[in-house]
Amino acid sequence: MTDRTQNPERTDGTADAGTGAAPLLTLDRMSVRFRMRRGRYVAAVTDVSLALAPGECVALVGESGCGKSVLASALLGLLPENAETAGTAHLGELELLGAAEAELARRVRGRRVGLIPQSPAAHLTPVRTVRSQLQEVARELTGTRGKAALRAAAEEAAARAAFPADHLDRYPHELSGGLAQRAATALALVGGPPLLLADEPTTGLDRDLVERTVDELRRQVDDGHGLLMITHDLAAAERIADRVAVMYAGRIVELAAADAFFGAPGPRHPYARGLLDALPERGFTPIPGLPPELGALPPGCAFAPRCAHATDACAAVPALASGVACHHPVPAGTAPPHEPHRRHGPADAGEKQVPTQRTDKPGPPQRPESVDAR
Amino acid sequence: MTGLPLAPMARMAGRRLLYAVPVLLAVTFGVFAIAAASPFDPVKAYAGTAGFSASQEALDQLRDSLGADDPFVTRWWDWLTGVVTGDLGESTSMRQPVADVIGERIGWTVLLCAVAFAVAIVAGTLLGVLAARRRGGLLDRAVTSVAYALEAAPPFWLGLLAVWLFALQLDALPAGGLTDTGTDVVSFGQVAEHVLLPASVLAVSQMPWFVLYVRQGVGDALDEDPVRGARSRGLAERTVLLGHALRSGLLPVLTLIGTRVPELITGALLIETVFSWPGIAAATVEAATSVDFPLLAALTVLATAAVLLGNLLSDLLYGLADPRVGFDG
Amino acid sequence: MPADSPPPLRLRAITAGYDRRVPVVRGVSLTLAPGEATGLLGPSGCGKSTLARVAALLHRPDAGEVLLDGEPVRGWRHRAPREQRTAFGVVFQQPRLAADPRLTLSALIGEPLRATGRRAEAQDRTGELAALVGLTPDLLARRPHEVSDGQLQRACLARALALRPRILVCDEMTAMLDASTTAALVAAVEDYRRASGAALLAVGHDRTLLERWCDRTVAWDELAPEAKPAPSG
Amino acid sequence: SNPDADDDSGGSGGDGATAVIGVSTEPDTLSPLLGYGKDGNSKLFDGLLARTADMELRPALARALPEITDDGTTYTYKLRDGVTFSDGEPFTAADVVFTYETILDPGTNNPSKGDLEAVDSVEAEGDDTVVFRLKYPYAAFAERTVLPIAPEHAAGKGDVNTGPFNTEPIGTGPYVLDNWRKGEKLTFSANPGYWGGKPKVAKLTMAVIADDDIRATRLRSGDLDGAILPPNLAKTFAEDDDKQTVAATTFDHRAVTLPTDNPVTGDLAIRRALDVAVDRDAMVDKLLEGRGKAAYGPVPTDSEWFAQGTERPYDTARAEKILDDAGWRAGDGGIREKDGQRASFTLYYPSGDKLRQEHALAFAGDAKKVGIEAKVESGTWEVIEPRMGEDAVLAGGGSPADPDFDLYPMLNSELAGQGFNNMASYENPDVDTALAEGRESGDKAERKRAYDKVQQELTENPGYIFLTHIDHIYVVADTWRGLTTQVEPHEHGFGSGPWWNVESWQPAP
Amino acid sequence: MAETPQAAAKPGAPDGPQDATRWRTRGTGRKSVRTLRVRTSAAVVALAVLAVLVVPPLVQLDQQAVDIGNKLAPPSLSHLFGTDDVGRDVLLRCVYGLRVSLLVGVVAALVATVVGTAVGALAGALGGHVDRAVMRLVDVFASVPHLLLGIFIVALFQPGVWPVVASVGLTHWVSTCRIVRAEVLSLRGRPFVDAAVSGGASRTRVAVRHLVPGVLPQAGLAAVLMVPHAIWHESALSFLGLGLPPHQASLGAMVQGARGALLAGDWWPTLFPGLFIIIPTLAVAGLAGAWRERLNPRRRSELTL
Ligand SMILES: Nc1ncnc2c1ncn2[C@@H]1O[C@H](COP(=O)(O)OP(=O)(O)OP(=O)(O)O)[C@@H](O)[C@H]1O
Ligand SMILES: Nc1ncnc2c1ncn2[C@@H]1O[C@H](COP(=O)(O)OP(=O)(O)OP(=O)(O)O)[C@@H](O)[C@H]1O
Ligand SMILES: [Mg+2]
Ligand SMILES: [Mg+2]
Repeated sequence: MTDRTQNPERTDGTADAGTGAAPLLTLDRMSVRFRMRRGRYVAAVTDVSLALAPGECVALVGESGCGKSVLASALLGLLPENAETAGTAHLGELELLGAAEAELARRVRGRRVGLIPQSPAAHLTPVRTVRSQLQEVARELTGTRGKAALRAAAEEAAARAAFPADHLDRYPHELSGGLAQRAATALALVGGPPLLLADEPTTGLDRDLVERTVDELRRQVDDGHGLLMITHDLAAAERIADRVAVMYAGRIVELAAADAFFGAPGPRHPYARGLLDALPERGFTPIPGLPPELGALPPGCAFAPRCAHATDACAAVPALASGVACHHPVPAGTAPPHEPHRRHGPADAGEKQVPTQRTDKPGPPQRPESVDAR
Repeated sequence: MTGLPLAPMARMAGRRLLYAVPVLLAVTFGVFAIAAASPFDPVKAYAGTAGFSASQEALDQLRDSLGADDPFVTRWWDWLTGVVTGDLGESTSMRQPVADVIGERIGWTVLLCAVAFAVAIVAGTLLGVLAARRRGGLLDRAVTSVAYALEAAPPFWLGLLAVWLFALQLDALPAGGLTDTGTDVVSFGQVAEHVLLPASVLAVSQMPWFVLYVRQGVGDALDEDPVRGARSRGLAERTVLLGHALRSGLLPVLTLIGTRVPELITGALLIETVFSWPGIAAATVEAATSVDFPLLAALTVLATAAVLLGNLLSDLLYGLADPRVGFDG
Repeated sequence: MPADSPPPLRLRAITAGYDRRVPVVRGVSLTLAPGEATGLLGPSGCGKSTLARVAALLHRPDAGEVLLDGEPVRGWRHRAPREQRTAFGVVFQQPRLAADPRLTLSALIGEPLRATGRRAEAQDRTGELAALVGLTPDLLARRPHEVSDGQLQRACLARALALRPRILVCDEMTAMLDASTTAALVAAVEDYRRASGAALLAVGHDRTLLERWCDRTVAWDELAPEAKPAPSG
Repeated sequence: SNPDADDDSGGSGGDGATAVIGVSTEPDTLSPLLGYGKDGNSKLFDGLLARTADMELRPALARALPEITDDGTTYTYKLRDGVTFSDGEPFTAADVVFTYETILDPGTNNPSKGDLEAVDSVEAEGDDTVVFRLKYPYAAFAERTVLPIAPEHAAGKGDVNTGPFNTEPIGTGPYVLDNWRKGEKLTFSANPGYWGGKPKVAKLTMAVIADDDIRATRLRSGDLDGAILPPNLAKTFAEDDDKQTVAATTFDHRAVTLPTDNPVTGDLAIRRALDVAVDRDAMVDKLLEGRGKAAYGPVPTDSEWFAQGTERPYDTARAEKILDDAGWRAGDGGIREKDGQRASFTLYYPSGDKLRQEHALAFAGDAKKVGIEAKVESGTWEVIEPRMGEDAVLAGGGSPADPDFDLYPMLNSELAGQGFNNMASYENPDVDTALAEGRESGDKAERKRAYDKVQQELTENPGYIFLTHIDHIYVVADTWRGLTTQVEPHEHGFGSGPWWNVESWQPAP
Repeated sequence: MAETPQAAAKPGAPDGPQDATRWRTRGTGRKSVRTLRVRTSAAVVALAVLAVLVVPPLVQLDQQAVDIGNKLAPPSLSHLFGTDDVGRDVLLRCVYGLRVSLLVGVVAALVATVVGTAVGALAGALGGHVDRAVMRLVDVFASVPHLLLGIFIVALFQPGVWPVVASVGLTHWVSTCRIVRAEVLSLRGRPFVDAAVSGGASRTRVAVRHLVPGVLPQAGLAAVLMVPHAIWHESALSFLGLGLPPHQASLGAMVQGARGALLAGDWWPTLFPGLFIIIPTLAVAGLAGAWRERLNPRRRSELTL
């Protein structure tokens, strides 16, 4: 595992964004691990390199527990005390991972980097109404003063996130899951940060709301903000993202343009393909095997134990080369798994997602034979 | 828009008012009972030192005239019926009507306790937040150690120390009384100057609980997701501490407002003695040991009322502070 | 399963909410047939979770009736007999809030067994359930804040299955999960249902998923003709 | 009751000196009818008689000492003319009669009415003569008439037990009450119309400070002009140039009761051994910082009533010999035994009284040295009282006015076990006879002989081990000249201390 | 939260992803200090317990031995802590006093905490009418001024350890009770309680397994505070003349009894018993603090003893 002699390939940078502007956020071999009892470590994020340009949206997808949220937290310095980081994450000139708490608190969070946390209900202060929390953020971040102005600011932010105004005076525990999600989105949008980290911003929302939220976020991106959207909702990702980063066991295993990823030629990493195949509108079959234990990763490719294509070569960690980190990537040009997908844009905003036609009603998904990883 | 949930608050207050009646009955009855069961003898207490040399005949006469031989239930009932008709009875130990005894002194006790309590709550909360901000830091360790040490220090002892330091060494504050010993004029300035030391000592003696509970509550809240959420939004550290961590960790502190009232009264009782403060609390011990039933009952009612009010206040406040609790009590 | 057996769960004209004056759920009726999987779709904030809580005997409705195996339910929460409560396996919408932060995942999963006095089984069954939902052993010793939301949701599913419920109520169980994990958990649920014949009420927003998963998918407005439009439109 | 109601004190700053005195307790009442000032020096009131610094009786409201007739059963007082109460009303014989009759009235809750037990009737003869008739001859009766006189017109109104006169007194005395803020202080100002002349100290404040240490601190901070202090705190002012220490000799004794019914303390050998085994001088030295005297009986060694030659020197060898001779042999743990009886008893002291605690511990320490164990316990009087019959108590008392006041209730076998009288249940027929003689005889020499006999008997059969007589110590600012004290009793309220005659203080030049 | 990050707290562990990676942590590495403190606390507590259990029976010295000739002797070789105002050895009395004070403090704190937590959890968990009735009963207890009850109890019996313990324990559970109840009220509406109810947990089980653990830190804090508080309460009773008899030296009474000596400049009879109260209190507080941190699920993983 020490064979990483070659310079890590500078991943494709900002080319895809088409703007040519300097990247907003540049991650270079960023890693996060958690110190556990008895000197053990959990490697939640490993050697992630990624650049995000203004006006670009990268969707970060991956199996649950692969380290997406940890990555976002690390960028804001919100990791628990037992976390350790390595590598760098530059936000313009500022290196985020090593930045002082005061710096992050005063100048970065909310102002330059916004976060829509996962589990929004848990991240709201339970003893204060949504309105008071929105007004507070407005006061602190935008300097809005005066009762009326604050009310207006709060209501405007709520409206942007489709949070119903008549629910503003509720306490977090009186909100439904979707309402809490919208409240969290509203809170993150108040400061208008150039970079937005959205961790599952669409959970708990119905289709209409997902689209409204996604469109609102896309509007932000089109205004020149950068968006790192962590999501399981591939339809939403497809609708908004310029590029897709696929994460597996803490590493980025594929980084591709969204059209290519969702349309032709489709994903090239076996895990990414498996992920798409698991969609209910597609095969609805889970990737076999258990998710890896981040505390005891196998040497080499972490996906190998679950991979049908695995060979001896997989005993070495594959580098991310031309957008995919795999010793046996699906060659570009192989037939896409399914019909082409649409890109985002106003034109198709109203168009409803057509689920995969099912000729006959399939039984419930069968549990695949698990590949014993151990 | 919605303002305070006045209706449920009013309902709760009303309910408490109703419950206050049986509580008061129970407490006064209980106090009459234990006072009667106690070995204190009202006659000996009345006689004071004169009792040591008093003749048996004189004592018997006194016993008779004080009604000391009546069973306590009778005395309680007499007292109760008297109170209903607006007669608080006459204090044997003070040789005065109870209403006069209390009327003369209650104001000063309320003043002392109110100032001390306000100081204790505000200062305690601030110190607690500061300590919680950096748990395990120097300030935290200093504040918590002092808080624990203070909790072990009886108020009268702190009082002596304070008098020694502020009145004697620094000559900054008067050492006791309501006004300067040379004057009887009760002016605002005089009282303000004189209340400072006793109130501070009382406040300091009450502070450890507030400090440590705020520290605990805020410290725990700081580790939790809501604070993480607040931080991620870019709120200033102060806002995070006061607006989120403190708000979440406030519940036990509000509870303390109610539960510390008895301790406050106990503290006042000692502080008033030490600082020659002309309040009512100091009379409690005398009323108790001389089994001065009418006065004792009146003082108990006052203490009970203070406790019930404190509890009501804290219940109302925590219904407001934590909507999950509500106004159900 | 005999066709004439009474429906395991039947909600009749349920009106429920948090303030009697403005109920959230109005006059909703829903029946789960034996062994049937019912998907419930509805706009966000319309009252699905509330209804799910009513169905699982966790929230007392203001009006209406809940019939369990044809028998009207008389008490809710602790007033309901334990057999009635444990007939349900509930996966809550927000795993972070639904998990006691003090319990390790394995304690969390085994808790229902311990609570019902089956301490002896707890150890083995926890391992079994963890494997079923795809939780690796290293996660079992951790506490909720040390795992990802998806991992926690898996544990919550395992907990819901611990007592082998006759009726599963899954409130947006898969909202937190990636496609593959979703498929895996749905497969786990279906495995269980096949083996036990349990009925399922799956609440969700994803029509595709629910249609693929459930025997029947109903939309919220079909349940309650007079229901007002959802607050969030 | 409004605390700032009367404020005529503002002007007094200019025309006279003020004195602020720290006292440890405040009176329950200021009404003489309920016992206030019954031993004189009440400031607000005068009695028919008063005492001089030497405890001699002198006339006050009476023009002269009483005329005693009918074998000592009739006392006739002629009253002073032109005396008015502070409200301007004249003082008459009716007020005297009112005062004494009210006190003796069964409805009046005056616990010390027993002091006047001998009185049969009080009558006014005209406006200026009062005649007391006694039930029996009582040599010490005149001493009782230092009792303050209350005005009938003011004190007669309202309930005598709880009426306003208790807190708003009117008297003929050198001072009038300005304000009494309970728990804080009492302020007095000089009575301009005082028959004895307006006092120089125009304003007198008694600050109520219960705690000795706080009192000392406030005295040091200049807040007080004078205060009573325990010896160890008074010592800290010894080097202070602007403070003078005034020690009052007293009749205030500390003694250990030896209950007759207890097999150990009732044993004559134990009693006599203990009597010589205690190191009284060390106690005076160490516990009282030298401010006191060794006590061999209730009468202090420097009193004219003291029976010379009854001092018992500290002599452990003698104590051991007495015990050995009586058959108390060393046993377990150094404690003696006799016929299976361990020489061990319990000694109570009233909890909270530090000085008595120290005496008790010192006593126990001394007793242990000769093989007698005194287990020291504390308790409230309520705890102690029922046990006084079997357990020893560290008692205190003493009244200087007349030896009868102390000796009779303490030693008379008739009073054994009655309340706090004769706590040790002392029984000695010779003593009983001598006490009666002393009480009834009008002849001083005869009385002296009788009381000598009593004191002699106490050396033979000590029912109490007297330990010390305690000086009362007052520390006063040096701004006053010619401070004196009276010989003080056990109880020292307002009337004791150098301010017993504050009305005649002179400021320092 | 750390203000400044620390670079490379540890070299990459063998099983870390990169041996050569430089890891930084935002923690401040205060753990070692904390560990040291916990160990010191444990040592002090152990020492105190040892002193209390072993010294008195072993030494067989008479702590009452009065020697007024040698009163207020400053610390010396024969009396390490000096002597008090009747010449008793301060060190010896401190050790005996620790025994009594710890007994009073710990037992009273235990009583108050156990009763308070049980009643508070019961009222909070059941809610409704039970809660109201119980809480009004609690009000009755809270309303009798503590010291008053103490005076009556002590007067009713002879002054001694048990009346004092009773007078502290019987009144002070009220605050614990209310704190616990409030917290339970707030906890019992949380979704995880729903989950437990649905999992078949009985009321008791919910209370014991889910609610009480949540309030233990608060209750534990009250317990720790109760120890010194009980000690002062006892000394307040002796201030009013109702404390323990002299053969039961108690630290609180020693401190309070030596005020006069302190004013006269003799510091040792005050200082040493004062330290004997404060140091064990701080040690117990240190241990309890560590225990509370262990209860905090988020800190637990960091703390090792
Ligand atoms: N504890 C509560 N107190 C008051 N109102 C509540 C409470 N819980 C939920 N509500 C309100 O009830 C309505 C329905 O909530 P519910 O959680 O049932 O919606 P839902 O259909 O599950 O929505 P979602 O899809 O967003 O989860 C919402 O308007 C919500 O704000
Ligand atoms: N405090 C912690 N201590 C130890 N391990 C942790 C901690 N927090 C997270 N982890 C582990 O780190 C990994 C990444 O967690 P993360 O929350 O980033 O997952 P995720 O990709 O966001 O998953 P999901 O989609 O379920 O939210 C998980 O395996 C989790 O178990
Ligand atoms: Mg996540
Ligand atoms: Mg919901």
